[in-house]
Amino acid sequence: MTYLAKSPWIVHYNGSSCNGCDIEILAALTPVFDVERFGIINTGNPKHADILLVTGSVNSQNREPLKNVYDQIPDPKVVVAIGICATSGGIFRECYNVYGGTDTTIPVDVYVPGCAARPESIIDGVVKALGILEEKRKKIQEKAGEPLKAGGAV
Amino acid sequence: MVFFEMTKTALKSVLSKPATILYPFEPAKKTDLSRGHVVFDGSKCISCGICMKKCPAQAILVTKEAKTWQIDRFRCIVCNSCVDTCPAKCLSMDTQYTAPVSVKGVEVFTITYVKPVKPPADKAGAAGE
Amino acid sequence: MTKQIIVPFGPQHPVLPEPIHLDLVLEDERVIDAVPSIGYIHRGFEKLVEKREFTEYTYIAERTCGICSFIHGATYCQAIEQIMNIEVPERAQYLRVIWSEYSRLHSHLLWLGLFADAFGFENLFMGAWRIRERVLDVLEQTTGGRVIQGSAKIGGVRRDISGEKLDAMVKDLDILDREMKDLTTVFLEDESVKHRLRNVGILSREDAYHLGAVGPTARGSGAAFDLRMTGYGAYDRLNFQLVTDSCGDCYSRCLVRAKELFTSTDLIRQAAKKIPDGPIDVKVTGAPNGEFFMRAEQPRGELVHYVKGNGTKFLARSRIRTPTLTNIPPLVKILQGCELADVPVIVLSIDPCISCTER
Amino acid sequence: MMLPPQSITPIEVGRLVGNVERFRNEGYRLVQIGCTKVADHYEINYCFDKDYMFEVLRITVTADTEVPSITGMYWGAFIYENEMHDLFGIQVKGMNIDFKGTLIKTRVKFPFSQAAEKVATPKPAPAKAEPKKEEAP
Repeated sequence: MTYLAKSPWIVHYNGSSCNGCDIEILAALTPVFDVERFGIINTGNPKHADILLVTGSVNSQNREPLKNVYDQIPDPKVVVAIGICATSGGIFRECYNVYGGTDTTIPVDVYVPGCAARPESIIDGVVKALGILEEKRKKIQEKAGEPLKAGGAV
Repeated sequence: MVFFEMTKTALKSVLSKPATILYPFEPAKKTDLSRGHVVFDGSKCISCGICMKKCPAQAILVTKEAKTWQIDRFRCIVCNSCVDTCPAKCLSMDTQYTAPVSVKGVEVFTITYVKPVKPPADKAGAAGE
Repeated sequence: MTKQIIVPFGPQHPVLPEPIHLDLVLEDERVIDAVPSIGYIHRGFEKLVEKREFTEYTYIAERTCGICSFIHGATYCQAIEQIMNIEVPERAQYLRVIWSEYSRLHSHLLWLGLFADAFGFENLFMGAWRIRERVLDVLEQTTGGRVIQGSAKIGGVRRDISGEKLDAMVKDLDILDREMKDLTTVFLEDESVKHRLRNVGILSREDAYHLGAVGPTARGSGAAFDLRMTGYGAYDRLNFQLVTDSCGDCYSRCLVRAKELFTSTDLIRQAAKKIPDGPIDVKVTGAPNGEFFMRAEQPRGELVHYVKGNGTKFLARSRIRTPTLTNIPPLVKILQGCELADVPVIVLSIDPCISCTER
Repeated sequence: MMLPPQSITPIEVGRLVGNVERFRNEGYRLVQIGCTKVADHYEINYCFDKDYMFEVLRITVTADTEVPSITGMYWGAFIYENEMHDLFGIQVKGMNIDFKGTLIKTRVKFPFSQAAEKVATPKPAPAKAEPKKEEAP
């Protein structure tokens, strides 16, 4: 069954998360939720990815690595902040080592709330991100002056 | 024996229902107790502010003067603490989780509760905490 | 002499579920030394006790780790209860055992899956995680949360399980047992899996004990201790056998965890049978004044919650010593002398939970 | 069920190594080393266990006291001693693996030995963002 015209690949970055959201992302990949039926593959390499999933808040140690991963993803790219910690710093917001949500470091396109975010919620967020990804792709193509091709290579 | 085992597994997989839930085309798994999001009933709130004090994530802000109750869904950890401690039972937990969004914001609700003239004693006590 | 090179491993590595960084000193393909560096997930929330009342800190203690959330919450609550001399109702203690054991099932199944993934057995990974959903369903039906249960509370528990639900859960355990039997058979008897795990990453009993290994890492080396044996909560009224193995390699650690799954289901059955009726919590008034080291058995081993109260609503100190932190020195010892290709499997064999470790 | 109360043995810094050696010889295992700041001094707890017998040694030190390392007896203690140094600024002498303050890198140096106000990130104003939607119940 195909649900989408494209197969978006995701890369997952674990900020300072408690593992709750991470294992829910993994759970979304496994049989019961199985996002691979959308053609979504969790890749370890940011250069292969379209969507960056971030879990956990940003702290002083992982700020640079996060920026680094973000910079390596080719345009167009979408960032999805998963869970309360990634959206706003959450319950750990006031800790001395925490800067806050993902948006303090890199631009975020979709916020998925929940503590921990449910797999369904994560699927919703990724589906929403796909719409944004498509818009961004169109913008880039228009800028480059290329004629729009439906379903063309990203 | 190995072959027999394998056939058994294969048959089981063919005959059983797929494990996958075809979300979003099928409804999400949910139970009666699932913690989704906090629902506020403005007609019962006595503006005591206990939910604000007991919120470990400081997601709730109650302003007595402006008569508003606001919640930041992007701070709320859905722990049920406010629902448990609310003396007026104006908060409840809904099983539907908050949908993902592109722009963060807070939700503001108006408190419409009017203090009844009679009996005033016990309500005032609860609000004073 | 062969030239030594240093290979950085992690923090963001495709085979690692979590950021841990190791500097591996190599001579050809052999690891001579490993230097861990942690702190990628350090949040410093132990410091939050100064800003949150001790009752609300329960929610933070629960979020130490998303895998064994309930046990963290319950252990913190027990520490406070010990200081404040609160007698927790019987029913609540049994409920805590039930949820703790479900958490253990959930954690061990998760680990078996990840471990299978680390040695490249994708099918087994998916199988383990499919079974795990069964456990998560029960946790959600009874507590309201899939991974963060949030049902521990100082003085008891926040939710009750009805009699019918308990019966249904026990019935469900039979199916779970059967599925887990099929799954663990592959782990323990498949030739290729054995080939990959036998004699890899050997930790002797002596080393395990004195380097501070805990939980399955220690029990896989024959060091038989399990904090559940001290009988905290309702564990003193339940019967169970320690699972140990003497080889101390990756296979032994896998075996211990695989067999513990059945200990857990057995404990749940016993608890469901013996659970008395009654209240599930007591009212807590006042503030803790004193200190206590509460030790409990987490899926990964011994967990210590040290709580020091000063008579106010805000605690003076909370220290969480998680099992992975103390399992790091044994890990470093195991890695010395292994082959580079075995590093992912060995790292996973101690079941690292980095977010616990760094708090 | 109430667990038995725990005994904590306060000892002098100078007698630490000797005491730890005794535990090691008796076959105890090291459970943890933890530090607590109390007013202007630090309490360091060394916990040991043997057959579920739990023993705690406590030394009380000031910020500039050098604490001897026990890694000679318990090789694995380096992780706690480095952590103690990174979070509290306690100087530990003679560790087998000395990370020199790089085990846990924090934004604030020695966060746990500072007063709460200094460490605190500025408290964000409680949700003052523009109201997104107005809902009357």
